[in-house]
Amino acid sequence: MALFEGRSLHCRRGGRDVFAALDFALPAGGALLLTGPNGSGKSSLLRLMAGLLKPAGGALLWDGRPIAEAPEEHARRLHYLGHLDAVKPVLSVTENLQFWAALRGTTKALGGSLDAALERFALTDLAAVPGRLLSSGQRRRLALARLVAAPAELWLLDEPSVGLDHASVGRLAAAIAEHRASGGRVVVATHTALDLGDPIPLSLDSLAPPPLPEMVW
Amino acid sequence: MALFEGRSLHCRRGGRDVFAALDFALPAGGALLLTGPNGSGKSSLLRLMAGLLKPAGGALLWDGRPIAEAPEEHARRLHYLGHLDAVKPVLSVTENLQFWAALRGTTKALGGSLDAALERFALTDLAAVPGRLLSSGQRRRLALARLVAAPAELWLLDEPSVGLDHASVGRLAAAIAEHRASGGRVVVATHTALDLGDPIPLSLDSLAPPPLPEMVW
Amino acid sequence: MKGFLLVIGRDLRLALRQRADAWLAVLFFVLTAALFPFGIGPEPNLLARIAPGIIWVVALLAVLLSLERLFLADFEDGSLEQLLLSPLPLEAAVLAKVLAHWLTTGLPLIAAAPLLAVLFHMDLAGLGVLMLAMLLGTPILSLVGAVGAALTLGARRGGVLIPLLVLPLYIPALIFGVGAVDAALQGFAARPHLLLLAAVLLVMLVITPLASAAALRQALE
Amino acid sequence: MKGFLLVIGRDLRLALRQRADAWLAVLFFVLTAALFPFGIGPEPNLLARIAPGIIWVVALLAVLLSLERLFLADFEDGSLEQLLLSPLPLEAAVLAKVLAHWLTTGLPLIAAAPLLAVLFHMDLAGLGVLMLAMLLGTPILSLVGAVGAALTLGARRGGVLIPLLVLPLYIPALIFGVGAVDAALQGFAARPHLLLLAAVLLVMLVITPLASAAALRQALE
Amino acid sequence: MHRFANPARFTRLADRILPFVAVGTVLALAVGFYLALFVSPPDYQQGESVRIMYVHVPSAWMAMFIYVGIAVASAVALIWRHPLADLAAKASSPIGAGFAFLTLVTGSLWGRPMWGTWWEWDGRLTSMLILFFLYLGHMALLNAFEDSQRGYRAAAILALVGVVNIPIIKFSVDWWSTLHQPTSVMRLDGPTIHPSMLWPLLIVALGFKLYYLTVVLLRIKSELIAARLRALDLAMVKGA
Ligand code: HEM
Ligand SMILES: Nc1ncnc2c1ncn2[C@@H]1O[C@H](COP(=O)(O)OP(=O)(O)OP(=O)(O)O)[C@@H](O)[C@H]1O
Ligand SMILES: Nc1ncnc2c1ncn2[C@@H]1O[C@H](COP(=O)(O)OP(=O)(O)OP(=O)(O)O)[C@@H](O)[C@H]1O
Ligand SMILES: [Mg+2]
Ligand SMILES: [Mg+2]
Repeated sequence: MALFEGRSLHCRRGGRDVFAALDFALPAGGALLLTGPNGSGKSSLLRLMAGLLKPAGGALLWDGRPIAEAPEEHARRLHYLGHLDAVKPVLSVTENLQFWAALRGTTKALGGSLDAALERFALTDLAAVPGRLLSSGQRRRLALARLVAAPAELWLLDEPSVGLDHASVGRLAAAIAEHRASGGRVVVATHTALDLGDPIPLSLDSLAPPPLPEMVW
Repeated sequence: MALFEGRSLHCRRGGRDVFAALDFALPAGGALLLTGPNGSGKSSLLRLMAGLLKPAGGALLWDGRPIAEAPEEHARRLHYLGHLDAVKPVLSVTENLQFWAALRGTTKALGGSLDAALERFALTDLAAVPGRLLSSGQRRRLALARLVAAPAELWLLDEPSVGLDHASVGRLAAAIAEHRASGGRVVVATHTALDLGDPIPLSLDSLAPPPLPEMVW
Repeated sequence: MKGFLLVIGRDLRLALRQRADAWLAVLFFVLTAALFPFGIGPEPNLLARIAPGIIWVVALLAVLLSLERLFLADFEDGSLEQLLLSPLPLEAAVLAKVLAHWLTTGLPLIAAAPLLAVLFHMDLAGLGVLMLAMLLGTPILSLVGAVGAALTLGARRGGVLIPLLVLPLYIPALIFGVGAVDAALQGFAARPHLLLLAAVLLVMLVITPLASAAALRQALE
Repeated sequence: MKGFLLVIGRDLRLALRQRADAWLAVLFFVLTAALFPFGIGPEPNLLARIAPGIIWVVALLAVLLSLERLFLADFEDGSLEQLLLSPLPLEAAVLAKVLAHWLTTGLPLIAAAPLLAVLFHMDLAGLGVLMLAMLLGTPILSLVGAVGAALTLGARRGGVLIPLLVLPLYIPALIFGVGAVDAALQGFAARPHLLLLAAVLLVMLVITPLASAAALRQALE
Repeated sequence: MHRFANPARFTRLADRILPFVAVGTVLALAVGFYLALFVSPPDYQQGESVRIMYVHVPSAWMAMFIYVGIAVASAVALIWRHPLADLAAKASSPIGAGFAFLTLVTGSLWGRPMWGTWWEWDGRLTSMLILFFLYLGHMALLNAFEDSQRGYRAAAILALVGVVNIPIIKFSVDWWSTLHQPTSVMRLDGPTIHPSMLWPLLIVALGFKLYYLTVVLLRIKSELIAARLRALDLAMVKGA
């Protein structure tokens, strides 16, 4: 079964080292929990995993193959949820979701999977509401709905529970559990309690905080 | 001792009622904790209290006087922390903080109070780092530092602990406690655990969204 | 291909939902052109003399400015990241967005050209060629401008502003475009100019997607 | 007053830190003006004839475009809310921002004017008056533009909307500005034109802070 | 002040007024155009084409009148926050733009026979063109926001800034057009025109005013209904 691993990863941002010599291995059905103080590099690591950032050193491998060799292929197998929600104010909740799902090519199953996704995050009665009217948490939930609307093997979640109320956090945990049960894997960076069952902990804390930047322009 | 109260507040956004007939009273040294599911109107209420939004009905009173009568005066006595951090990417952490503190007219004490504020949220060794290099949590901490850099009687905090690591959440709680001990008051909206000691709970959940509004503009 | 159409459809829908947008470029076009008589004076034959040049320069500005925000909204709300991670190649997405944009701004400009021709007392004999030239020219402007727009995104984090470096790239389109009209007005063949425009267009069709996509990738780092 | 200076200082510092914004206007000014010879042809006397008009129109566009960013950044990153809640009256803050903006864009334009005058073979006898007129005129442009910028905050594609709102209001400044130069070039007195410019400037100094502040308040609702 | 803020009451009032103004519009325009087209004499130098004036001039007047109306409504809306004033302003600007456009079109149609071109950069023509753009700006701003309330406020402020500027603009444009050699149009001036032409002119003008009133009332009503429908949509959305 394929393994998603990082080997001696080295990340530089804004001219300074964020972390170095970082290794991880994530089997199918596994969950990787990123913890660490602010600025320790959780978001950076997730962007590395998504291929949005290029590592300054080391490599990310999928089933032993460097993802750098086939970035499109890697992109197709992952969902990345950053700090931004990618919600269009003038499109309704459904339209917002539909576009991204359709882009993932799951048009045929659409009708069903869309409603299911909305249901999953209690957005059903907001379905017709334009994105601009959503509160911060509602918008976040819409972003989460993308995960289930179109299937993807690897979920990369950056503080997914930000702004969610209690009920919604529960729904998120359930969605993750189900995803993993069906062999999916997930990487989560969070500061708040989020039940992942048996996550593989990865603390970026250990890496000494970088000194003052050499070159601040 | 002055009392900060809201009387039968009515809030309408995007042509629809968010909450109505909401009352609260906040004595000096008190803490008001806003809870409620997504979209229940916590952020809206905080913007009302800051005077950024005008209530569709009801009134906000300070010491019995409607704040609408003297908005500038009210603005001077409060700190509002919304979802946005007001951090300039090209200014260093210190410069960012300094501007807002100076604008509050606390120039003389500045040197001291600035360092103290940075210290308070463990930003001291980031002091020279430009805002664009900050991680989400670091940026949030900088926004929080504004609260202590220049004194203000009323703190309005919208999900202040978003993106903060454990240590920082503790520091925030401590800052709030100290503020209250010196007679300050604070209103906090949050979904996550934040130790406020003995807050006055105000759940917006209970308020069922009223039926079709009569006057629809 | 499906993704390509999806993106076009979405951008068109966004543009139509906010009807104003489609009009703004045209209005800017007409308004800005209308400023020149105030600066230059109302003498009909002088205006007629410089009409083609003014119309082209203003069209060029209208496209450039409306394009500045081509990627901005998607960049700021995170849609661009998602687009980059979607199965659709970023190059295709770029092309789709540019096309959608041209449909909602380039075309209206061409439709408004006759109005300006009248306002500037331009000899209407040249009108046909003017519009034909714009039909070939405005897509060039959109394509070139898209590169600038993509480059600006990265630059927003306090770099130099690039779209101005794009302006010089507009000069060929400008020269051939005006050349075609002047030729027609003086009774020469406009054909060669138009062919040159077409050639430039083809080149840009190749360059733009690559350049823009590259710029967007680094903007998202 | 202290707050007023603080805001100016901050905006100047921001502008200088991200050189882009400071250069944007001048570069646009020069580059755009440089397009016209390509569109209109190189005949010196024709260019000289239209020089004042072109220079003014382009200056007007340059200011207009640089103004789009005047409040946008502060609006998007939450600084504007904080500014509104600060002890400094919002009207004063607006004036401070406009002033800082003019210092970083209006002034450079004036400095660049001689270059264009030469480029267009303009009779340098008029240069002094041109720069004097711009000294009075560009602040008007900044002030009027500020209202437009404030009104369109939070609007969809706000930036593109600004020209439509503002350009018509620019026309008086344009007319008097060009009038002054033309008068000087034809040996008439430029004084009345300049006085009219000054008058318009005063009116705008009153209107802008009120209108902009009102607009900003409702933008933050 | 807010007595008519209640949509129901306003609608009732409007329904009562509408029939009269509507009929009035038809009558005035019918009579006015009859006189204009058949009774009034052709112009000794302009011939039949002078009849365009009977549309041209009144619409020009309307275009100017309506902008002032919008400014007043805007002031009311900003000061007393009277919702109907917002709607009135919103309802007016397309009509004003329409009249300005009509002035431009009839004008240029008139210009064709008069001075052989569709357009002259004459002061009056030009300021009408600018007014037309001011209208467009007002309309664009009204519709530029997701939240209609913001559109109202912004547009109201713009309208007020606009009226302050219009005199300045008109003055500067006249100054400009006389500064350069004045294009010798508009030989016949309003006041000095013959009664047999003046009467139809005034009657058509009245017709236009009534037409404006009719359409504004109708548009406000439909706005109210639309708002109600939007509210119904939103009401189906429970907060969470
Ligand atoms: C696009 C072309 C034109 C436009 C935009 C235009 C605009 C206007 C405007 C704004 C007015 C009202 C001025 C006022 O009442 O203060 C007006 C009135 C008038 N126009 Fe024109 N005009 C145009 C062409 C013409 C032409 C070709 C003629 C005939 C030679 C003409 C003759 C008149 C006359 C006789 C009046 C009434 C005089 C008055 O009310 O003071 N216009 N026009
Ligand atoms: N800018 C806006 N314009 C119009 N309506 C809005 C706007 N922001 C929020 N709303 C509406 O107001 C209601 C309350 O929003 P608000 O942001 O106050 O909720 P909240 O309690 O802060 O939710 P969350 O916990 O998700 O932050 C929401 O249902 C939303 O539909
Ligand atoms: N856009 C950027 N450009 C350059 N450097 C950055 C950028 N974003 C973050 N950094 C730097 O990289 C380091 C790690 O940032 P990152 O956002 O990955 O931390 P994080 O673990 O996500 O922190 P948080 O818990 O606050 O989100 C930070 O110290 C910051 O200085
Ligand atoms: Mg992070
Ligand atoms: Mg909120």
